[in-house]
Amino acid sequence: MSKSLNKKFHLAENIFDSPDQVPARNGYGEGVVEAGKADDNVVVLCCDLTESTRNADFKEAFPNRFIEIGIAEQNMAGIGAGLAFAGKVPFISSYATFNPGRNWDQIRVSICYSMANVKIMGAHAGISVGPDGATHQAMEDIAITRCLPNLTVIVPTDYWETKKAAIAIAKIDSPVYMRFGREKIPVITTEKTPFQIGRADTFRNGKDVTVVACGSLVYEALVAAEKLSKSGIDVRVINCHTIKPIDEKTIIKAANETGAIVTAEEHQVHGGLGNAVAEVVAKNSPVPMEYVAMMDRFGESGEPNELMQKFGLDSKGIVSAIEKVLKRK
Amino acid sequence: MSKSLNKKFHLAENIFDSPDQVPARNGYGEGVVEAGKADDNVVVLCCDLTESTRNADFKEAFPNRFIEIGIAEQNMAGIGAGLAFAGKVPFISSYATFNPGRNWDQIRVSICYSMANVKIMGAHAGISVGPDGATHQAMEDIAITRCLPNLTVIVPTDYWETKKAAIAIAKIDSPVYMRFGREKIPVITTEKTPFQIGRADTFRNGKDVTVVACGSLVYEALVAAEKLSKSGIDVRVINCHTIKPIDEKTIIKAANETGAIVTAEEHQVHGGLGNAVAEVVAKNSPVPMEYVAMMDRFGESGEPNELMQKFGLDSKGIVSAIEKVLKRK
Amino acid sequence: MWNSNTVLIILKKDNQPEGTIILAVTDTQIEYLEDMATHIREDVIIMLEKAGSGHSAGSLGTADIFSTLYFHIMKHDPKNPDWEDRDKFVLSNAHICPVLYATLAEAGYYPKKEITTLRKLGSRLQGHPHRGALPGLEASGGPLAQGISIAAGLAMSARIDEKRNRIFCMVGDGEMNEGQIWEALLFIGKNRLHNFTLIVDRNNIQIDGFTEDVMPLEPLKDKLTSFGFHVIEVDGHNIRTLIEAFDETIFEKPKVLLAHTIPGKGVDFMEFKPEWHGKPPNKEEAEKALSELEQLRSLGGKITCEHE
Amino acid sequence: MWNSNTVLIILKKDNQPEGTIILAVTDTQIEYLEDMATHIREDVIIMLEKAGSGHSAGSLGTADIFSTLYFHIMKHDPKNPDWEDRDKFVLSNAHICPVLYATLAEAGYYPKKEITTLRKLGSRLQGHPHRGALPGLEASGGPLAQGISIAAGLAMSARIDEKRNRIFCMVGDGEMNEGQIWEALLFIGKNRLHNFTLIVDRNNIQIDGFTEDVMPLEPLKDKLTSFGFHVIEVDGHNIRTLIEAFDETIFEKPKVLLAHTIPGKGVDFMEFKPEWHGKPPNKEEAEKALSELEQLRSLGGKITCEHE
Ligand SMILES: Cc1ncc(C[n+]2csc(CCOP(=O)(O)OP(=O)(O)O)c2C)c(N)n1
Ligand SMILES: Cc1ncc(C[n+]2csc(CCOP(=O)(O)OP(=O)(O)O)c2C)c(N)n1
Ligand SMILES: [Mg+2]
Ligand SMILES: [Mg+2]
Repeated sequence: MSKSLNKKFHLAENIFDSPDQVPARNGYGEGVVEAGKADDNVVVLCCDLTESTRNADFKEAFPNRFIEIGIAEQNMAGIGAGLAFAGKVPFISSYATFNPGRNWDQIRVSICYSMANVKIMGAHAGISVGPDGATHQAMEDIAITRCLPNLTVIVPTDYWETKKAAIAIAKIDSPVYMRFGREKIPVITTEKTPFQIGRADTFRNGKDVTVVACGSLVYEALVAAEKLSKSGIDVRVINCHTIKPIDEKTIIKAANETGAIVTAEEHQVHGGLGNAVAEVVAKNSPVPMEYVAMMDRFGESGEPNELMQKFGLDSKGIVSAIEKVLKRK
Repeated sequence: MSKSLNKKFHLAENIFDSPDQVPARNGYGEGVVEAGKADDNVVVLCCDLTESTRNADFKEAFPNRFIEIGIAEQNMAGIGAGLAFAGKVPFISSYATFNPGRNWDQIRVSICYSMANVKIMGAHAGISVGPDGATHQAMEDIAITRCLPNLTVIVPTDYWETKKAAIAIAKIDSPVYMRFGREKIPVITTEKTPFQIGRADTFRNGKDVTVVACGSLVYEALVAAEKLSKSGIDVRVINCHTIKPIDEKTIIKAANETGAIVTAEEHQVHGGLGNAVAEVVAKNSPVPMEYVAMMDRFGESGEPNELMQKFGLDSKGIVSAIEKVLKRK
Repeated sequence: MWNSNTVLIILKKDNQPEGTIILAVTDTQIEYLEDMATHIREDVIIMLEKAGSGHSAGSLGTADIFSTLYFHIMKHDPKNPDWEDRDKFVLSNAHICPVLYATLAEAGYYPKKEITTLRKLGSRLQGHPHRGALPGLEASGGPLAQGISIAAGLAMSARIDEKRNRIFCMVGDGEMNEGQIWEALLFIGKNRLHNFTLIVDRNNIQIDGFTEDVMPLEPLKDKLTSFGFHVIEVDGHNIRTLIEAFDETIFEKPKVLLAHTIPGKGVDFMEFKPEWHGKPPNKEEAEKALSELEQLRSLGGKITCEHE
Repeated sequence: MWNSNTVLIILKKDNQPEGTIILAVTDTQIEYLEDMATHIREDVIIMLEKAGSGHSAGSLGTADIFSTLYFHIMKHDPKNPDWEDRDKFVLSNAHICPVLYATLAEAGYYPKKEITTLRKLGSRLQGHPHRGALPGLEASGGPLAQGISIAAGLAMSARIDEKRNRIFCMVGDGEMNEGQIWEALLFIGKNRLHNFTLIVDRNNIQIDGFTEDVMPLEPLKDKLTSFGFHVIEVDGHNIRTLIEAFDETIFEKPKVLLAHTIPGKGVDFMEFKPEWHGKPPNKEEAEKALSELEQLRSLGGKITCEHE
């Protein structure tokens, strides 16, 4: 294991050899059951996608607290709000393209404006959903939730973090959006890795350049950093799992100390993590930036890894962004 | 009239004395009639808001090309797409909170992904809609449209520009989102002012700092610039009516030449013009920035001017942002 | 006169009970409620004139329903608005909130003098209801059709917790153009939420004109029936039949009052006119309206309202 | 046998014509269409097995309808897919696009060998239809209920331009949970778009199970009637009655074929099973399915398909 990895995060030992591969959605599925055990008020709503959103275990464990909505995402958001007003802690769940995409206005008014304690779960997020094609690849969900007042936006990085996040968000009394992917991805954190909403975690120390990443791209960033360390480039990697409220302090510090930033996300370049970081940086400590993201186009069918590669959403894409930004430093 | 105003834009003579006050939506209403005269394929769809979205004249002029949808924004977007596929040029129209807020998923797939030649008109945009309160104040519409591939996003600055934009967008064969406000605002351009989709217009020359503004905030920026010129601060003002595709060249030039940028918009700080400009600047020519925008909270009831003032969306707010950014230069 | 224990049981063909109607209301009560409705209308006129914008027609047209609900049907406590076992009302056609605000003021949820702050900077009476801003508001609203889903969530929560409170929700007829309404109806029908009562403000207008011109809803009763509701057609201005309809207990189904109302009811020059959907009266018009309402009250009203 | 000019006129009580049924189809034609449906099913199995993901049940269940539409009912020209006066078909339940792709291939819109590229990088056969990617696709799809509005727009455009082409649209029954469906039905009903024919794939399943468990739709015929449609209940696997239903001309209303289908139809081990909604067959299952289908074809099929 690389010496630059920040010890306090107890990352997986096998991270650069053969990390375990588990879908982040499994973490959600297990986490929401834990949350349900801890709090009787936790209820789950789902729009005819119980299995693939990983709500089947919750349904099995708490049949009376599982509500089948059918294919009606707008109604789900409103019912969620009503349940929250009556003291429940509803997790409303569908694919990220439809939830928050099909019910955005309901999330805005019934949930965010009203401070309804609803947890919005966007499954199958990102292009890695693969063969289903562009319509099912949520690449704008961060943009359309980040702009909503009162809403916390979380993009956990792997199985463990998704599980911990599901448990943590059940404990706060405010609306949350969380997105996670369908495919197996490397498990880079461990049971011991601390997780705190709103804090960006510096997984890897470095002084030449910073990569601020979220979701599955954190792993790719670590791999990119490892590669570049061989050429003597010292890359800091920040896991920015909470997109909103964003951890300004950690980002400003990184800008000041490393003087260049690359962002990496499985999302459109406009409106996502890259914009969130550019907003903070330009306002506090302007440094050159590069973005690893979807460059304002729709996705397409293909295998997840083929697509991540095609659109440069991998360690290779991050390496070239780093090289580019270093030239501008 | 100030000497710094860029002559080639033929701005109104009375701009700093007593500019005419006309709602931007009137420009849309007149423009869409012109577009309808020029092209038989132009049709207008409306969701039970014919008068307030200023579609009454079109309905009167072309009763067979006006389609009443009732209160069903999702259906409107889809019908618009179908009409476009059959060769029509549909303008779909409602309040900006609902269109694109209530039909975002339909706009994404039926329109943008399919390259349907639909013009999405968001009326009553911004906090200046006033007494109706937060639910009716569209402050996130730029964020949720800017992230969509294939979509052009336009925020005209006044009556004349809205009129010209309505005519211009009817002539291009791709989806467009355009937002405009309800209230009377100063008419700062004239019939002669050139308008070109995708080009940011430098209305005022200046070398110390640049304000990139859109919509009604362009006027406020000009007023702010005029005020500051008395203290010897030379402010460039850019009317960035096309938020997407953004005029990178003009913005980079301003960053290079003035070394500091303030953005100003009637929109949330997250995801709007400020983010669009920060994205370009950080990637090309990092300079200190400040944002005049809604600071991640919902609006409230009040008179338009009271609200603009309360939330700092006026020349005073712009002046203090300029002073702040200059200190960081 | 029926006393409060008189119950009419409706039998199905197989002699099993299908529902009950409680016939408990006295003439004096009816008069009180009628008078209260006039008070609410007066408040609405005053608020709207002062605000200078807002929705007249629907607010006036539904005042009798609001009076009936808040002063006879609903279990609630204005001094303890968060009482756990209260009945809950959600206004899905939230643009007519002036009538809700007026009702809450008359019921004592907040000082009546605040009604003149409607739509003004800093007011708790936002242009459209903001949950949390004012006691008694169960939901925010504005974008049509959101309230019915929220109400369904409240009803579902009561079902899960085996509570006995009732959930009431009003929707506008124009509002029924929205798909979300039908999603919610399917859900409520599926779950047979008989703690749920929907009220349709069937006033036949929406902004662009008459509903049957803008987006026809007829045969509306058939539509609602086919979505699993027990439909009661009712005169939205007849308080006695409103009470009977609200009190009728249906064991197997959610219930909807298809309430036929006159938009602008009580103010002659506003009645039946779509153009008053979203317009406030000016000073002169308000005075005219108030004098009409006073006449109405002095004719029928032997009771002075204690909240005045 | 009826010849192609035989017309049955349906009269209303007042003896005014309400609609017509053209009875024009020969046994040979029916057999051809049945055989074509089997070809389509075979293609579907091949595509899905190769793709390794995708939706089996609905694709197989609607093959007879697709055969009837594309090889008998619709006026269209695979060699000139943009022909202005063509009839248009929109698949709103777009996840069953394998059946549409198979049909377009059989009809000659694109080379049949491409069917094995389904869902693969660079393919024109995207996981959900992408308008413009492949000739013959009138709309993109994926998010349920969007297609019906698009189809309504196509029908409205034809109405404005006084064209005589017909617009067909298929929706799934689970898809009818979506509010957008009901918005579109209201619109189509209002405008009496009798150039519009809706087909409901009433296969009683959606992803989480049987529709009447997940989100009940019954009485569905009443719902559709109350939204202004002429409803024809039809066996979705009986090509003769399908043709009669499509050919029945209704003068005053849009029309809906409430098509009762068997999900997975044609492949014994898939029939009626919700779990096949979104699963492809593996190699072994595909072989089994293909041999079942071959048997089916050799039993009924005297015709060899020229497109093979
Ligand atoms: C989603 C949405 N679309 C449009 C509007 C604008 N709007 C407010 S009220 C209204 C008409 C509502 O008609 P109805 O429900 O019959 O109310 P009434 O006019 O009878 O009071 C419209 C279109 C809105 N508030 N929400
Ligand atoms: C808006 C939306 N929500 C959810 C989905 C996911 N989804 C795809 S198909 C399907 C079930 C559709 O049921 P039905 O229309 O009956 O199709 P069938 O299973 O019979 O093929 C669901 C929930 C979707 N595609 N779009
Ligand atoms: Mg009405
Ligand atoms: Mg089905």
